[in-house]
Amino acid sequence: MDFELSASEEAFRQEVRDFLKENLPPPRERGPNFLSEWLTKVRAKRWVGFSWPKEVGGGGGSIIEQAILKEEMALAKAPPLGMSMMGLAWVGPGIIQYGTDEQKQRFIPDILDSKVTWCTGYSEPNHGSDLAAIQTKAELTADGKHYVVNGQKIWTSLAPWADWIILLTRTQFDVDVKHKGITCLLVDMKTPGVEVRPIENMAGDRHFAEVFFTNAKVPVENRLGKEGEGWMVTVSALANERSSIGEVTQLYDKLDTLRDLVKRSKKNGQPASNDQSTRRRIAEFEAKIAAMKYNGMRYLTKQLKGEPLSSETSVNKLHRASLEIDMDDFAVALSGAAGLELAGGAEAVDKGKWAKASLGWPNVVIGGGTPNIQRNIIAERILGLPKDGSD
Amino acid sequence: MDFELSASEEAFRQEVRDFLKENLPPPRERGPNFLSEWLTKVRAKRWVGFSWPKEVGGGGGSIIEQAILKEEMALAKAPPLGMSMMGLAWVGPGIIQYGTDEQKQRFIPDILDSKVTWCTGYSEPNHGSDLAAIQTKAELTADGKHYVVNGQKIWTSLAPWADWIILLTRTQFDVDVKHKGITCLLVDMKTPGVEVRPIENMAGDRHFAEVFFTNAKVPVENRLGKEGEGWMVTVSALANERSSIGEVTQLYDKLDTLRDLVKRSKKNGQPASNDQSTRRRIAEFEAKIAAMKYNGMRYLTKQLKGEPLSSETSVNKLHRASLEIDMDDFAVALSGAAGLELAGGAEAVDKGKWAKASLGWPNVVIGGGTPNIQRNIIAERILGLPKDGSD
Amino acid sequence: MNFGFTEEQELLRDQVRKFMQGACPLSTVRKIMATDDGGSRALWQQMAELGWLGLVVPEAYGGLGLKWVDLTVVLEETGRGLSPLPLVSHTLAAVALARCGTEAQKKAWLPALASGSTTATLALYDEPNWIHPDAVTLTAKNRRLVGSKPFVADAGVADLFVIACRTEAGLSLALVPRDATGVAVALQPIMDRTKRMGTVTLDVVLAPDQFMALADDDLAYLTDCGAVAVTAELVGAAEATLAMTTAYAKQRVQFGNLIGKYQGVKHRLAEMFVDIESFKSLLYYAAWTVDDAPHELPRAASLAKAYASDAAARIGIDGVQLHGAIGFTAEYDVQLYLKRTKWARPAYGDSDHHYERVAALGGL
Amino acid sequence: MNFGFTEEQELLRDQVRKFMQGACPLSTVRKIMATDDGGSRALWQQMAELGWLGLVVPEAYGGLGLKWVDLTVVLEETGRGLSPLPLVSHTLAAVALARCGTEAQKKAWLPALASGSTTATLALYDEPNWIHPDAVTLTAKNRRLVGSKPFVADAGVADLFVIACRTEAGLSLALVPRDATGVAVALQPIMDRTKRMGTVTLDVVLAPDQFMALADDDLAYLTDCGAVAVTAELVGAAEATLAMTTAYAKQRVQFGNLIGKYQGVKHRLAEMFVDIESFKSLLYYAAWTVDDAPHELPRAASLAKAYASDAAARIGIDGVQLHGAIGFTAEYDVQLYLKRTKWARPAYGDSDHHYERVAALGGL
Repeated sequence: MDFELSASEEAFRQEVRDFLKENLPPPRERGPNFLSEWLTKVRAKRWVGFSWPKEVGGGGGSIIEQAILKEEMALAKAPPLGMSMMGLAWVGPGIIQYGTDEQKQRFIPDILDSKVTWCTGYSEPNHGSDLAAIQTKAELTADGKHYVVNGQKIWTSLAPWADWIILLTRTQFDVDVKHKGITCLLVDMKTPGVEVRPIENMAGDRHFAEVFFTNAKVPVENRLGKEGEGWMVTVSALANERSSIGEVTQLYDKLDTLRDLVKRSKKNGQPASNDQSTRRRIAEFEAKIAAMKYNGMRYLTKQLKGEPLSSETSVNKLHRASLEIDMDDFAVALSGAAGLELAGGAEAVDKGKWAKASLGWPNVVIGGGTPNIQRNIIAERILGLPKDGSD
Repeated sequence: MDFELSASEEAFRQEVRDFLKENLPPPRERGPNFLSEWLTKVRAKRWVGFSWPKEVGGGGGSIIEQAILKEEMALAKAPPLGMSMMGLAWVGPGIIQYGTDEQKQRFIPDILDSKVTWCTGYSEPNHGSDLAAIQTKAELTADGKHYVVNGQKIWTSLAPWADWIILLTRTQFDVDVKHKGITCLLVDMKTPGVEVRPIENMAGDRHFAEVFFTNAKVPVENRLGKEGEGWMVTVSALANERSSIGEVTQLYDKLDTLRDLVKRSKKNGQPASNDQSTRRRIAEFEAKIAAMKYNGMRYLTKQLKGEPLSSETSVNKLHRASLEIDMDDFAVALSGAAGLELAGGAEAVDKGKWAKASLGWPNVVIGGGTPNIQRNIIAERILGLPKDGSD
Repeated sequence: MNFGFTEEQELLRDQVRKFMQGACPLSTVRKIMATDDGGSRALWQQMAELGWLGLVVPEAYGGLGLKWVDLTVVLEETGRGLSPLPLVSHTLAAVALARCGTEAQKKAWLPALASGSTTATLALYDEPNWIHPDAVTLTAKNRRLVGSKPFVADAGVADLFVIACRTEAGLSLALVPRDATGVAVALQPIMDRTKRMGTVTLDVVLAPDQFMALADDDLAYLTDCGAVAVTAELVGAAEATLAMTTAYAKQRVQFGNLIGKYQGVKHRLAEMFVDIESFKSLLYYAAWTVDDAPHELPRAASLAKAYASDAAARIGIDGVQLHGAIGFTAEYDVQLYLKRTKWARPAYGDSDHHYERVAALGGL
Repeated sequence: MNFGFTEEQELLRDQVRKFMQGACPLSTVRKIMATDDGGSRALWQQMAELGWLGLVVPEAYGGLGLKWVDLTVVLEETGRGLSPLPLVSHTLAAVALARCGTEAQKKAWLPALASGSTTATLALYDEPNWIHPDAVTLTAKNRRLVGSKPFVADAGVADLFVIACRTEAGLSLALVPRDATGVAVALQPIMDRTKRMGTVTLDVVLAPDQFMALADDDLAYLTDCGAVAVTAELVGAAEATLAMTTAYAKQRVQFGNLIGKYQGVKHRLAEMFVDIESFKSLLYYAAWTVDDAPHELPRAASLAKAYASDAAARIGIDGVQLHGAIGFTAEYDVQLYLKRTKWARPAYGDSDHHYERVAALGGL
């Protein structure tokens, strides 16, 4: 067991730090062209698609280096490495693994160059978490040149701004198990018959949308993988989530802010930092975040050794879900009536950011598979307990 | 809404108090004959089987009076009203409802006079909480005079001391639903072929036992209800649990003891009564106990109005389960290393009573139907959610 | 002994429930939420005609002279319907007048409050999370009240502010009409738009009869009444959340089964039921003590509000979570209840405050 | 960076696990529990021969000179097997000697501890639930130690007591052989008979070289080492509980289904897994800091022990509860683990102590 980095890893960390020092001015000093210049620079460093093979234009970076890169970026609160979050997280790796050479040439450079952004069309109205139950229909035209898509997706995040969507469709309905007969298509959002309707959430944001498909024609060469193999393509893509190092850094950062709030707050007429239960809550948050950190390192070590990761990542997903709900809610409760005020309120705490965040957790908690689903995954895949329901 | 008692109810409470003042000396002053004299006296008052009809020798008391009686007895920490707990709680009411005149004459007076004690043979090794799945077999002899019983019961509390057992047996195996084909027998524990093997629990007590039946012959006149009606007889008997007024009084009493312990204890070098989280835990216990009290009164009021009680009693059962586990465990944890010492330990807290009690909760928590079963009962019977499993 | 409601009370409950369903359903609530001041004169007038605005005001002053147990019945139903109307703050202002006012003050104000011709609100503490006489800091000197009162409930629609302050005579309640010169009201954006709060800025000289003495006991009593009222609305709101979530669990299919078949869902719903039943019982007892055993009120109110504050906040969050993604869309109603539970948690004392008080009352 | 074990460490783990399964299975543990002193000389001798008694003792003093990460591997497995042998207290006594002893004292005692010819134990605090220098109250004057030391771990089998006390020079550790005149040991009945505690009564004059200076830092370090060691055993014990309970859920049928099919059971088991994984990770980091980043030890040890104390106590209770009635019979093993988790909770600081320390270290 060794928590020191090797000399070359330390050198890489230093390289990232030097880069950030030189290229990341404080927010107030950033000009209108800052973001595009930033994206060009990190692309030139090959830090976009850092872990992707060099052949497709990625960085070919190691897992450890990737963790270092994520950690330093999060510590510096740097802008993202590339604008297509979904493209970099899932679509790109999916195309690299299952795409044709033409698809790779057509899609990968645009993702890396932040020219094209992607969204993911998985969930449907009647089976949110049960992806395999999708009903959106894709029919091959008689000439075999197009799929005609009809159906509806929902909870598609970033859809209002995305250029392309990776779409799960059903090409076969008479299947013995629902995971069969699913086909994955890459669809231009400007295709006639594709309509986006944003959904407002309880915090007043519109990050998610419904996407409707009405006789939308998708060229057959935009199918990713073979017909009927869409489930495998998707599962592989979703498995591409790496360690949660960056998340942990963000949570530590949030914990610092929360500690700072405690130091500034009063409770029952006394400094809140004297309040025993407040102190304990903060320490409990720290314990969970630290557990995520070292859990992540253990799982990373497993990967480095080439051992297959089972579903251990669900452990950190559960911690993250509870932290997402509890930390903001704690901040709101700590501040009593003032905690309820939103931005613009005379007594609003930290410009209402905690109040707003306390309404925003479902994006993370439900979006990534509900906690109950994570518990089932652990119980069934790790502990080997029987499946529930009549499946 | 009115929490005052009527004049006659107040008079009854006074009567109970006067009786206790006169007939319940402090523990040290109680002679060797105290208990039998006590039992004779409360029997003479008709307070044994207080709610049973007068025709069978009961007290014919009202629900409110019964609550008053239980509360006053619990407050005074009086001995029980009669020695056959099970006989008074379940067997007697069952016989009154389903028994023949002969059975009533034969069994009821002995229960009321504390001459005969009963135990209940419900659970079996392979289906603890799933009573309807029992396999203990009763076959009618060719002459129709006896049932021959073979099988095994388990978790039979008080079995080592009981004179009689109320026994669930299966008289028919080829049934479409498992609740059918069950027959209820009243069995003398001295019957040849009945063997009791006490079970030691983790606290070192032997309140429970396995009971084995090997060709035990039970006269057919000791069948309670008709053949195949045993499930109905049992369900009615178990439904005879009344409000939990006495329990609440005991819990308040325990809370007082716990508060007293807090006042005597130190934690981190300071009086534990200054410790904020300790104070909050005590207050949370009080809130749960108070909730049980007023829940009980609401449900009692429902009964008084003649409204059918659904499964609301599960609410208090869940509170009681958590209180049983948490209060003792809290006391143990409060005292640090000293909390681990049992009776006789040099530093043992309150002669080790909390330590021992902290190992005794399963008697209550599991015995009365596990918390998960109570949650299912509420979810299915009150909220109307579907049954789980493949039932 | 009778821990149930009378037939009259059940009729009252039906009446309020029908009013909420008919005149003020959630679609109407949302319209009121979208207004600037958060009010609806028309609906308020209907409530006034039904007598609910003076429910616990003595008959001698134009009220119905009913008890807090009756009020509880009304508030459970307004809470169930997530009423944005200022019934709680208005009633508390009336209770403050009835308790602290002189005969002349009561005669001057209570009939107007009972009839609804004046809408009032009560504002006690200047600190967002401190329930204590020292948390009243706004000060009047020579009857001139200068400063601001934050977190004033229903500030957008009140005509009369009953405001706790300090004067040369000690703690007092000032009666400040909204239209007095030197009174300015700024509504604050808060997460629950059915419970608008505002800041009242003051530079106003009041007449002697616009002050009432406020003993520490009175302040505690009014706070306890507030805790009881908020808890009563929470019972209705939590039951509505449970009902919506249970109904959803009975029709939503995931992985081939109704989600209501999974114990992960069933058991959480059962626990919600356990909690609601429990703080409801604690509430009923507390409501009874207001009129019939006031010496028991402090402990009873604290037990009820402490239990309800945390349990309801959990129910609010889990109600959304069990709905999955649909639950947190703005157009779905369950998230409105989540916001209400967050609003109610600190109102008149959070669980830390009330459990601490229970511990102290228990001799610790 | 490598947050995993070496091949040697995995071999060590296998060796200990096989030892526990072969030489000290639970049937043997129960036999040792039934003895008066709680010991087994034969098994202890086997452990000594395997080198485990001097695992972290420097090679210069006859130990293996390994690190706390290695010790953690051993203790996870002894915890899994619920070992009643005094490995933790013995190791802590050796660590105390290695840290606080003079060269002469180390030479005099450590080889005997490493070889097992002397069995030692460490006794720090006189208060049952206070981790602080002031909680050391036993006092020696003119080298005469009079009084008693409560809660001494493995007091039944130790030959040498390393006892914290106050002397004219300040906090000290006294080296008291069991067979010295004026030493009496009384074992106390405690709920976990695999972790016997006793009271050592003393009226004994010691030589100057039987005292070692104990700085506040040393006391904190030894307490942290204790917390790490106890947590390591808890990882094994909790994993054993989870394994037993999972296995039971896979074979027990209730209401027509394996109970492991019900989410009420599945989800609780999944949460046990989440907790164990988490305090295990915290533990590994803490164990690493002992040798490689001692300035990080206080926070790391507190995070691990705080999380483990409460999580394991819950796992102990739920392990029994999920078994239903069978789980709390004396003959079933899962209840032995419940008792161990209750024993471990206060040992070297409970969660209140450690979370408070984490808060303070975080600047609150």
